[in-house]
Amino acid sequence: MSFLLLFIVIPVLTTIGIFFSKTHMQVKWTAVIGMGCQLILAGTLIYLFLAARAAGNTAEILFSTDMVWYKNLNIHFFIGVDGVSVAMIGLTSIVIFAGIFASWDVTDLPREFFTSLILLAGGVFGFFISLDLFTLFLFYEIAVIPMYLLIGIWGSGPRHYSAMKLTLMLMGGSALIMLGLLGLYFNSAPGGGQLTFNIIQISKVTIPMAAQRFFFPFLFIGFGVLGALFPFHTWSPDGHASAPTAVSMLHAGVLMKLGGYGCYRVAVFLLPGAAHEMAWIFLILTTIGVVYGAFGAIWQKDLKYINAYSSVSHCSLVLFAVLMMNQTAMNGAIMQMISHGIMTALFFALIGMIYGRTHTRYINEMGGLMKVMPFLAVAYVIGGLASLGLPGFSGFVAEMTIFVGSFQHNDVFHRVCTILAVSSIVVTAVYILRVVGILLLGKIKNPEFNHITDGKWFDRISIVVLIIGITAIGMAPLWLSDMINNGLVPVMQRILLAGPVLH
Amino acid sequence: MFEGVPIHWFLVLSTVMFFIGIYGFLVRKNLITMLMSIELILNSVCINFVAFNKILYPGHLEGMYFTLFIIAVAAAEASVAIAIIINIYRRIVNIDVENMNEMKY
Amino acid sequence: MLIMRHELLLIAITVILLLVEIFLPAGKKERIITPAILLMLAVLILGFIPGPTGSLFGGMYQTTNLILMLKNILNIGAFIVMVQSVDWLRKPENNEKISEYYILLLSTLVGMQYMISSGDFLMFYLGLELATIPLAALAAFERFKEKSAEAGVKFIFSSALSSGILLYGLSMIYGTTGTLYFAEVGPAFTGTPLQVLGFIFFFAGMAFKISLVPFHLWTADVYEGAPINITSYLSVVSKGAAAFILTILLFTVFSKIALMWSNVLYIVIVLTITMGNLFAIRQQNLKRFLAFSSIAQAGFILLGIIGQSQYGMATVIYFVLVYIFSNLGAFGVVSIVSNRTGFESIKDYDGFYRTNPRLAMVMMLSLFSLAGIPPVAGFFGKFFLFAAAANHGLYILVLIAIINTIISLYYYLLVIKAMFLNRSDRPIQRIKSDFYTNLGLILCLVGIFAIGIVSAIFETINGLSFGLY
Amino acid sequence: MIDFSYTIWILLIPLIVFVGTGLTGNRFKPNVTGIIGTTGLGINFLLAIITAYKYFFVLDKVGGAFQKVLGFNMTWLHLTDKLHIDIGVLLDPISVMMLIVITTVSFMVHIYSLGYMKGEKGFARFFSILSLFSFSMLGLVIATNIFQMYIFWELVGVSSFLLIGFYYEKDSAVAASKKAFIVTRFADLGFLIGILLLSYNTGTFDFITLTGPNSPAFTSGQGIMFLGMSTMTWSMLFIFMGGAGKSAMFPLHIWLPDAMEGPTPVSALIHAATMVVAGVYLVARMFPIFHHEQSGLEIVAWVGGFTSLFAAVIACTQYDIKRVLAYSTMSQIGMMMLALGVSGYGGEEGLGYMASMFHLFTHAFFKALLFLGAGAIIHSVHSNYMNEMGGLRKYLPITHATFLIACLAIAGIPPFAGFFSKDEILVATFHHNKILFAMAYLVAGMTAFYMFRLYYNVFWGKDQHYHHTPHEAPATMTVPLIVLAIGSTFAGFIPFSKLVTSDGMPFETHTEWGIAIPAVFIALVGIGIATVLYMRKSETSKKISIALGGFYTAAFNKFYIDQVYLFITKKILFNLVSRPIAWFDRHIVDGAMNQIAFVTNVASDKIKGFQSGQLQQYALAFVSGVIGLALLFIYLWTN
Repeated sequence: MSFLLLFIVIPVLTTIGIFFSKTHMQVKWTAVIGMGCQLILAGTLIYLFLAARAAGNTAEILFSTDMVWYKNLNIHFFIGVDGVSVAMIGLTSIVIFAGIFASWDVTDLPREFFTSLILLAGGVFGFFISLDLFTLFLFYEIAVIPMYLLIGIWGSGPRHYSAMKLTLMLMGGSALIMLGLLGLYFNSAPGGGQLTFNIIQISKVTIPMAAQRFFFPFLFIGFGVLGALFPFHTWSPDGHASAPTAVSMLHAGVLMKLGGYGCYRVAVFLLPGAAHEMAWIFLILTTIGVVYGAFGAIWQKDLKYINAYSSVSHCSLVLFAVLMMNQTAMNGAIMQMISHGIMTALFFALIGMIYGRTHTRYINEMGGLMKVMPFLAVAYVIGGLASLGLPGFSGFVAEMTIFVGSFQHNDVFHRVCTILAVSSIVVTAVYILRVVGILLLGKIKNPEFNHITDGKWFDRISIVVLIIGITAIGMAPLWLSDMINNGLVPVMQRILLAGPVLH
Repeated sequence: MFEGVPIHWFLVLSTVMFFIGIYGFLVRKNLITMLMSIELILNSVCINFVAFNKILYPGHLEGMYFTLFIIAVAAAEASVAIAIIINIYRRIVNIDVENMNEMKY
Repeated sequence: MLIMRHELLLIAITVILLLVEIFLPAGKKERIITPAILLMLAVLILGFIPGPTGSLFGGMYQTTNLILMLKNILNIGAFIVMVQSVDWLRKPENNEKISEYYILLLSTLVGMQYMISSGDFLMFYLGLELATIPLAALAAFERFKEKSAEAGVKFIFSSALSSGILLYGLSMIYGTTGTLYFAEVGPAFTGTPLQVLGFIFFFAGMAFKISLVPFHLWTADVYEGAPINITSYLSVVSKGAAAFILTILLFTVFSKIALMWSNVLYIVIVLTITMGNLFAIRQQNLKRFLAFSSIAQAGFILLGIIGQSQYGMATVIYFVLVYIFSNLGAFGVVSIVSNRTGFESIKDYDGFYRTNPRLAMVMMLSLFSLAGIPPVAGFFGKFFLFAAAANHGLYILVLIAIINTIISLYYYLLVIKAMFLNRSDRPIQRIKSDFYTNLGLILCLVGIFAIGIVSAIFETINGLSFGLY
Repeated sequence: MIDFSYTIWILLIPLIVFVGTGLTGNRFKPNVTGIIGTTGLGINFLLAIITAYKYFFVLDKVGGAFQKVLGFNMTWLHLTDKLHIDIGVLLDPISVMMLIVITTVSFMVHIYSLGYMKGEKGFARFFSILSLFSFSMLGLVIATNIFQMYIFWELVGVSSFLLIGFYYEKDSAVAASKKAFIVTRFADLGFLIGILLLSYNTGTFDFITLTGPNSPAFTSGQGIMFLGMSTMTWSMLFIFMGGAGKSAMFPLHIWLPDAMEGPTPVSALIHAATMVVAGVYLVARMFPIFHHEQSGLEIVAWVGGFTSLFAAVIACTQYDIKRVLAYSTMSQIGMMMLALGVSGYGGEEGLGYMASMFHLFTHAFFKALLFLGAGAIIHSVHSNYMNEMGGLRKYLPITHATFLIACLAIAGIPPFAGFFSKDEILVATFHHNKILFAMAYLVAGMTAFYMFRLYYNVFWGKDQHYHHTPHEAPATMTVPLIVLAIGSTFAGFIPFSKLVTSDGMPFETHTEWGIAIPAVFIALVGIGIATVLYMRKSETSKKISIALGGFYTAAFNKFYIDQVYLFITKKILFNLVSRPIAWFDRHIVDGAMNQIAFVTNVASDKIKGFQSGQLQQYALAFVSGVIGLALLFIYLWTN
């Protein structure tokens, strides 16, 4: 029985605690304590993992537990971590912890709010630790569905519409995934023998090409919907715009990563042959997504839309890198997920706080906020610089890894895609600086903004946690990237076995 | 007394009755007549059973028993149906099936 | 004697209730409720005691462990329905008819049990009719409501027609095979055109009970018109019984023409799921809404049958079990709300959560279970059904079904939207729920959660069920 | 062998200062931050001097040539099995020279700012960003590999952005900072692509390997031709694009004049002495490869030459003294690029290389001096426009003296520093290409002209009516002026060719009087014209400008390059690309998704008649269903 189970148990306990707590304060603090435990737990996990690796434990999966759940379908409750999932867990715990503080001033049905929030987080944790496709999918849907209530009840703007759209599109994606999973399951033993949902086992067999060709699109698009794969990304702008702060944070910060992680862990890893064949189609789509999202962001007026489009651009970059299918690019993809996760969470947190003070999200109605809320403004600038890939912040590390990695392909197609993707960094700079210039700098347009206050203590906690995350990775990326690499090695071996050897 | 009558005569008869019943059920507007058409259908079934039993499988009596049960059940069915029809008649003073369309779509 | 214990016990309590009814003074009829429910509970528990299996009356009646389990499942459903109906029965206009209600209900239950443990078509037919005719009476139970009477008429007439057609099919099968015993029909059923015709007619009759498109049209109207608890009973127990016997018959008697009937099912499934969903989208009345959703669910049930494997049958039974709890949960909430306030439209549920959080929660979980959202049991049921069909290689069918689950999710979310998201200036006021209501809902909740998480249930079912290969 | 590992502190000190002051923010009195920053830089200055001494005079040469020394190195990030990003300190003649330049000027500017920025709000912010800049700039010059260079390159860009936008409530300043960042970012895109190409072909980022005698760059990437140039040439050109962006080469120069919105010390430090020469430094750094790809080097030369002429022309027409200086900076950097472009490799051949570095060195001093002087002037009259000035020599004696020295130096009058370096450039150019040589001559003359136009306009002529009498700047500002003045007087006598050469081999230079004397003569002519026109306000200059007509107005409006850029960005990128995309996304892509839902609803409404409520129609459907199925399957089954 491995302690990874705690990652699921603690959220459950927290929700129960919230259910029994009386006042708003109790609710919040229960949530804080619970998620604080998660954060500490994640820290311990990273430490133990690195320690185990340092001690020479070369097992592909560490801390694994395997319990049979449904015998006759051979469904197991199989959890365990490798470098990649450890990294993702770290990301999740940071973002959710910050998210609790960012939603400190929820007054309408706080109990329900935090319950759903933590359910969502629990689903995400479960997703990242589970190595059995069935449980993976189960947690995936658990993570997605609370979104509906979170956006629908506590959202703003056309929240009903957005919530419904988001839920249906994501569930549509998960429908495709379900079919793909069934396909994997029934092809998991081509030589006869016990069928299995176990990711590691499936990765060791070679699924017949016909099946791979048939199921790869289902899986990739299915996860891609959540990973903002063009043209299935349109839930993202509306959804983020309508969602309350913490929900945008978690959604863009963590939930969208489920898509990228799924594409990597399920679609590409388990169907490498088809991945090699069909990568070009999706490479085109993702390249479009990268540039398109960035350009789309330039024209937006609403802060959240800007950030949503930039998320589309960044997450497409993740899928782009996954499709490049070499170690470096994959590594970049994972790091990009983490860096974008923290970064965009920071953005949405700040946007929420700014909105809470100015009651508008339209940049044209604001200006000169640097004067009245220096802390938030500086944080916003930092976030902006991180997101346009400034060295010293996590974004740079991730993007450079991706670009160098994808440029290792020596054929024209991959390189042109890479160069197009690289060109997005300029566009990113344009829209980031545009926002910073209009929103924070210059004179204060609206006289009543002279009275608004800077971040409260809880705002500051959530901001600082995130900024520490960004800079820590940006300054000293080596341990992270080595940890991820270490997790990628066996994966890449199998992927490369299936296809043309890339250098 | 039916010696020499070929099986298909009975089948033709029963089939004709069956479809008459269906037709009646589909076109007659009065609930009672619709009930009668149901009886026609059931009787066609009975004829089938009896004929098969008597001519093809004289050894057993399954068809016969089945027929008896069908008659009995049909009676029960009819009684319940008529009870309900009476109830309907209490509510809306006619028993025209076309008025039974309060619930639709 | 013991072989038939389920039926005998039910008949026994029916008789007891009849006798008690005679001696109960007018106006004191409510006293019968508790004993009735206790007796039913006793039957339910006794049913789980393992006992002898075998066949009676020269094979006309047979029972196996599988069938015993199916009977228990039906008992569970019926018990929950009985519990849930208390609140409705206590209304003054129904006060005088409480025992009639229970007696009719139990007799239909007896009918279903005979139907599923029948060993030949005669017994099957008798059980079918015994299960149908009292239901018609129950559908028309609220004598003072025009809708109820209309529902009664529609039900009795369509069921009469369908059983007529079914019988016609049976007569052909008899004519071609010369026997009515399942055990003997099976080998003789080689699929001559006449047999195919007979099978189609027979299948239509069953499809009517399970309400598959295009034999489903009575469903919505009857469900809407009948008293809610009868609706729930129709939608879970009688549908479940029909599904069970259909599965068994397809797997045994008609196993020789499996290829053919799986093609029939293919068409019917696609039609059923799609039509059910498309109609459900635009419903405002919750009963009617649930009626159409239950049609779609019936389509899903067939996915397991089309799998043709032992695992497929297991998923069918499992899903019906899940479906009993989920649907009864939803209907339970709808019925109590309608009994206390008379509201049945989705619009009336605006802001329901703010006034009745518990009921809204139950409703939401039940709907999630119906939509197949984890972690509630519906997810497992759906997933296993799809797996069963995929196992047979029918990925396209599965894809259609899965896409339909998204549509269904949409309209389930519409209800949840009304309850949780919408605000209303005059929402349904706080509802005080009494012991029996709570009991019913809690049972459903427990079921919804436990059946999914506890894998043993599915393992047992799978152990008992059998397949074509 | 000497241990240079302490040199990492040259990076760490400013970083620590930046983080510390940045976090504390305004907790302390502003002065404290200022002092901390200045001391930090002072220490750095000493470290640089020590390092230079050790490197040039203690460390023994190998085969008479200065070696590249790896002072410190650590792996920062693994990319592929071959490629990894290191952070470290690479010491070789040019990096050491740059250390001297940067620390000196930066130190001076720090001191100067203590006086100049006194009382500004955001004083602390100013100093912490200043140390951030010093950190990045130093990191850039001592980079051991091209990726480290890129990292600090970006950091330099952002600190410049922050400093230009220092007065963030002034919209013009915000716009200027945005422009600077985006333009340079665009150039950096080229740089990055260049790095990708280079690293892919050579399999390394490391400078020592890349620029070594048998660098993989000479062999690999020669095969595939594109537009008649090899991959390696293209990568060099892309890298040069990055350099051109930072060094404001035409046509990526547009951000530099606007960058003058920043505080004057910033202009002096970043936009005159250090950051803008990063491009030159980059090319010098990669010089062996550039030299190997001659066609690339030609382009460098021509771009440099053209830019210097172009900028000089514009500089003659401007009135804002800081802008004049900005354009003169562009023109001087153009000269440096030109020198690099015409240079050969190794020993005597590398004269241009040496000249360019030499000019970079001297230019740093006198241009910083000019800017600081201009700062002092602006400080005292609160205006940027020379036509609002005049006769200031009485009020600002020290500023006047130092400014004059600087003007003479930049005009290339012996014995001031500019003379020597510029002379070497001319010589190198003369031996390479006569047209470029002519351009350079012309530029030399014009430089002298516009500098003295500025000088006379500011310090001579009659007084304007100032609202308060101008007063000399405080000591904190004048001391740096003097120091730099000394620098720009004597820096020319450093035997540069003994120290900084293309391949580290020292060689003798001898002034070619045949070229030097005409150059000085031209400079004097320029000064003469300026004296005639501007010594006392006369209408002649106006007349001339009118006579020049269209050309003058074009030059005055900077040849409308800004307008072109504005058109491309605003009209094309924003309106023709971004806006349609935004629309497309909302209406087409998103519309499609909504359409699905709509269609479903319509379908459900269309089929509602099926459920008519008529019992007999239900029965009809039932029966027809039965019969349909029956017929279908009897048909299917029986054949």
